Amino acid sequence: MSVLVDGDTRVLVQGITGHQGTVHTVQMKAFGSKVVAGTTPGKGGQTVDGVPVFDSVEEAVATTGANASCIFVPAPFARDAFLEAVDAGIRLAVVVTEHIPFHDMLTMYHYARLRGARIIGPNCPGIAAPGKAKVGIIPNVVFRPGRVGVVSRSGTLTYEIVSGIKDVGLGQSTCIGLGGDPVVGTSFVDALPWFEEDPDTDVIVMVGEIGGTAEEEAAEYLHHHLDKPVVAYIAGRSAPPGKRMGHAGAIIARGRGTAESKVRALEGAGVRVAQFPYEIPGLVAQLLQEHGRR
Amino acid sequence: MSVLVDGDTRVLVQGITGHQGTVHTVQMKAFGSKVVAGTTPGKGGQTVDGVPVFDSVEEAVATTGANASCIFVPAPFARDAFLEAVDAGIRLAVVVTEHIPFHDMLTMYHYARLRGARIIGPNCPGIAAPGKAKVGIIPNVVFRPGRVGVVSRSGTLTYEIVSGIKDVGLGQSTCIGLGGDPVVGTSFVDALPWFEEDPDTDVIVMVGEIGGTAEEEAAEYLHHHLDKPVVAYIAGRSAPPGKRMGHAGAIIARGRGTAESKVRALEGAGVRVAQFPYEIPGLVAQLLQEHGRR
Amino acid sequence: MVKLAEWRGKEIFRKNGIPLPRGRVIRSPEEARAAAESGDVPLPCVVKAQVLAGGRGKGGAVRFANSPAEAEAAARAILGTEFKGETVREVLLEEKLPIAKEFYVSLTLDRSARLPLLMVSAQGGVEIENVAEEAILRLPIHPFIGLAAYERRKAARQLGVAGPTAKALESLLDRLWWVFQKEDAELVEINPLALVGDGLVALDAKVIVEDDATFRHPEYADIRDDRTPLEEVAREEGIAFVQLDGNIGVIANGAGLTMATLDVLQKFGGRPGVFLDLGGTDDPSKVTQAFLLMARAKPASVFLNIFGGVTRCDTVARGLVDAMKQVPEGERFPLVARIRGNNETEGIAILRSAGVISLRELEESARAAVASAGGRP
Amino acid sequence: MVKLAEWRGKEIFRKNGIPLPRGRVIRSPEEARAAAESGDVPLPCVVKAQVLAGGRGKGGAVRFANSPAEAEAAARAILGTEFKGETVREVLLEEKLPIAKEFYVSLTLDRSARLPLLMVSAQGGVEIENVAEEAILRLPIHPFIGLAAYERRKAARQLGVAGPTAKALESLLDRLWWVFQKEDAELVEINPLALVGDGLVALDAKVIVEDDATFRHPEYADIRDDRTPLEEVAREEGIAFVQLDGNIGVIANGAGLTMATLDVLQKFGGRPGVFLDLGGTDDPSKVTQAFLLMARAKPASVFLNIFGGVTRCDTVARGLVDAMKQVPEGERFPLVARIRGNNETEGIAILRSAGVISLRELEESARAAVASAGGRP
Repeated sequence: MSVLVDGDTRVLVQGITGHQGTVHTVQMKAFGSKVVAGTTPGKGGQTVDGVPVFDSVEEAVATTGANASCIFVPAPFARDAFLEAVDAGIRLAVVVTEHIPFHDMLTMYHYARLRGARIIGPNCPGIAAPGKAKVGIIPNVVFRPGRVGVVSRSGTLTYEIVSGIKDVGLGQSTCIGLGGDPVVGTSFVDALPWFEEDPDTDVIVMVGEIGGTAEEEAAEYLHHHLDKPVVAYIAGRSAPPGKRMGHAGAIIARGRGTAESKVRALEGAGVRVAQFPYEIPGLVAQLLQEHGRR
Repeated sequence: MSVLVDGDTRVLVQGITGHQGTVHTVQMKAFGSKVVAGTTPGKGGQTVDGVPVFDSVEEAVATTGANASCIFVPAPFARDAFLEAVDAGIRLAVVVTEHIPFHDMLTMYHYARLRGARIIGPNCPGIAAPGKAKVGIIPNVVFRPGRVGVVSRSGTLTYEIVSGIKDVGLGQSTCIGLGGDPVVGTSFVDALPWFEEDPDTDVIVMVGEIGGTAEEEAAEYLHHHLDKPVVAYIAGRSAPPGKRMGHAGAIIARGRGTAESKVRALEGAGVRVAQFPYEIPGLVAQLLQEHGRR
Repeated sequence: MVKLAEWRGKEIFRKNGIPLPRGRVIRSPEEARAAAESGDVPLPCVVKAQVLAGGRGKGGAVRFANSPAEAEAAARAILGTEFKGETVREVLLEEKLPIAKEFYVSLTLDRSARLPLLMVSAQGGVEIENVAEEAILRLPIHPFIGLAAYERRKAARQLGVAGPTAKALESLLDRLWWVFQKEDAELVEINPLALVGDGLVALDAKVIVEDDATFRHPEYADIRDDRTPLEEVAREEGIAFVQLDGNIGVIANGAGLTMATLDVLQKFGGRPGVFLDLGGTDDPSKVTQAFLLMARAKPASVFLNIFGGVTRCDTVARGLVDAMKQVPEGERFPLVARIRGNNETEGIAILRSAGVISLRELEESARAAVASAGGRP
Repeated sequence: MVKLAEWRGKEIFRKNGIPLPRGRVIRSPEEARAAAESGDVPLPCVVKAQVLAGGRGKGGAVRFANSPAEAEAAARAILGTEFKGETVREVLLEEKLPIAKEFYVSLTLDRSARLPLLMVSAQGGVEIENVAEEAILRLPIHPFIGLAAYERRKAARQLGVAGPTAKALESLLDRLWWVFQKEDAELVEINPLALVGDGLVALDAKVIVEDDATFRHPEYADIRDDRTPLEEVAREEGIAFVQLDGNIGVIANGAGLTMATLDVLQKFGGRPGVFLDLGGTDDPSKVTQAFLLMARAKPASVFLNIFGGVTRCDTVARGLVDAMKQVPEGERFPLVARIRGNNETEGIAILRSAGVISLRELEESARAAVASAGGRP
């Protein structure tokens, strides 16, 4: 077991002939993923590292049975690429593309809901379950199979933390990078239950950031629903207050969204909160011991 | 048990102060329905036959716990009335209003799906379960509690047929009039499973019309899924071929949509098809006997 | 359902940036000559009768002209003639283009899926019913999304066009989708869509807009050229009026009941001549109006079949008896009236005492209606 | 995030039919006089500095004028001055209206619900943060539906307006929703929205459009008045550049890692002065560019913290060593470089041999960076 992906995941890479698409196709295959198809309109018939390229997702799915998509298509075309994937029957899309306008993401998110599809991202590193499959761009080198679940809003900070977990001799069950854009397809409250239900996960590491209220909502959820031990870290305790949305943004949050608010909420829900990322592996080990898992 | 409505149904009448809204509020109450609220923007505070009128559905639901809406609002405003109901938490809407543009209905239908709501109609007579509740406009006089389920695309023809069932000493479990507009919220294939699952229904009467392919789709469904006996009637065997959608409409149907096509499909699915409406009660009685229900 | 004439459809296309041949609609032969002389319509040109019926090409309603004089002559030959029952009041003059290929595109509604449907075929210029299934691409369009770029690319692959032609198609489909939505259309069809050079041109335009959406489109309210005067009166009253080829008039409320009534009448050998469907209503004033309207169609007999929901049958019966008195002596006809619902016994009694045949069952009522029509050849 | 000046926001409002005071943007005192003299801007009028910062009223950046001479004087008094760090380059002259009441309306994004959010309050003219929760109506708007009529009616009830004012509000909100979508806005805010007679007028306009959507809005590409030259260069390279008040330069890739780096630095007493976030990339050429950009900010020391995903660490290290050589002798600074990922051992070796402090752990690296900054006051 793992979360969202497993050995049956058949990966489609949308935008496979671009630089990122090609590089990460190779990396996903090296990780052990079944990358079965790629698409780039107009480049059907080519191959990338042995993976057949199609003009449309419909053909790719019909020919190869792809059931998850990793989207590298540039921002102006990402919305269309996602719609194409969903209409072709894809129910899991990892959107790596950054700089997608949030108005486009609103359409994508609500269309995904309508069609019963799941978006991870955008602007995210994706999902990896060591020994099973990777859909996304998290470096292969940070992983080792194990029983720590990781869910994060960050990119490289996730690599850092996952790598730290490996360095102390532990491993990961599944790691999901949700992305930190204003509108994300999957937030902590969506993803935490998957880890709760995953029999291969003993402890959950949750990596948040200042801004938004996703961590506060996660704390609310954890308070009521979660039994597994959780270690959290919130990046940006020292950062100057963000002003991204101006006054109207501030009023939505009304005092939420700061590091203090998030830490307080998580601690109130019984979560062990690390002050610095390098404290996480130690806390994970400690919780595993407390819960008799090690 | 009954289908969609029961003794817990708390009816909201949207457009209650209009002629139709008022008349049918009285009728629904006489049938035994709990009509708990009405809305007409700007007329909050009035009452209609003792039913309190509110300015908004949100207030009506909050105050009265209404959980089903009967919409009489004129066509230009019907889409908005429906959206208001769904956003206020209503999950069953009977849209009596006729002449709603199908482009508006497309929005309503897909928004209903997105929000998990159910539309009966538009341009429909609604639902009635004798002894329990009525949401709609089917005349009270045609009903008597019993075990015949009726589902129909017609209005007055349904009254005629339901009345005929009563005349031979039988009664109805639930009767649903789906409406015959180009885009309906609920079609035969949606409604038939409800009757199949309803323990109070022994036999199903299905009343179709020429045009569209809803009956053919129903036959397909019945062929594979239904165990209860079904009597069908298709109105319009003698009518001149409809040309509503011109060439493009004809090609969608490609020979389907005629009375012959529908009758053939239904008979192929093991359905007993009446040639004329007055044959229905006899066929129903006969099937009940064959199935040992009477 | 409001079917727009080709030139009206093309006006909408033009406003929305769908490429068309240069042309003008004219209403007199002199105008045709002037349009050709001034170069408004380049020569050679096509001269097309503006009627709603199909088959204009074979029927002589499309002609060609190489000079202003020929244009005038062609217009004169067509204007004022009857084509399949319609009088030609307008003629469209358009430049004749060098056509490399003819395609088909349309947007309509897929009722079962409750989705708009884009249909595209490389076999244009023939009626789409005659095109093989597998030669037509059907793309359901989600109304919350519209026509996505990937769908437009797929349409281009279907037509086998690439490069600037594919771009032209994608832009055209986008505009066509806009027209379909904005105009509350039931159908927008371009057949043929012509490949001219590497561009695309809509040679024909079929636009059918929804009657029910006229509250958003007052501009369509007066486009009713294809109705008889009686049909027009009926429409204004909100009554469906359909002329058939028999002699019995049928009045009923609701489409299903009307059709069932016709079915039963035919079973007993009756030939319906006109039917009026009041819709779901049993409003007595509307029943009365329908009766008087029916009288103007001079039926051999009338079969009225009303199921009352709201109104009591005696009220409807009294209105009907009053209406009968308004029909002039010499124009009266036998009436079989079946009125069911609340207080039906009283209703039947009132009608019978006024000399109307009033029975309870549909079967016996239909028999009586057929018999009374036969009684007056 | 592109914050538009009031006058630009109002230009968008005007194009979309949102009612505004009559007014003109001017760039010289003489223009101000001319606008008042010609009646383009009726008197008395308001003279407002076009700066992005709030609090203009209290800060003397809004003045009043009763004559063309006063308008000129007011413009002269404001133009060219500094307001909270911004130079006033434009002034907006507007008629002064008889205001009966001030309301608040805005559209923004509710991140948690993933829905646009309409906020409406009868308490306008003050900052919305200072309005009590219960005095604000929040309406989530579904993007597939838009602002429904019932929601607009609810907004009117919230403001306590009826009749023509309610109609005016409903129409205004419809247009505001259109602007929000069409302009790819993060925020459209009217505060105050003034009741004048029974109509409504937008006295202010705050429009913030999305950086990410500039591919649809080339018109916003050159509205960058509020950036320092270094910030502008960084933006063109796609690098987030933020100036703080300390002396240590921080370069990292990814927002989370950058923030974590700052957190750790501060723990050990370091004061970050500038930070550059490369985004998720570890592209060596971008790392090098960032390093050279950082050099121009003249930091006391630089802490570079890169987690490599795609590129090997030795490649990044070599690029960095080359870049160091491009910094002029007198402007060099201590560098602590932490590069992790593939081939990190080789990377560390390359850096160390070039005299760079290169450690594996974040904690010890941060300590070293703080120490090296302290070595140069």
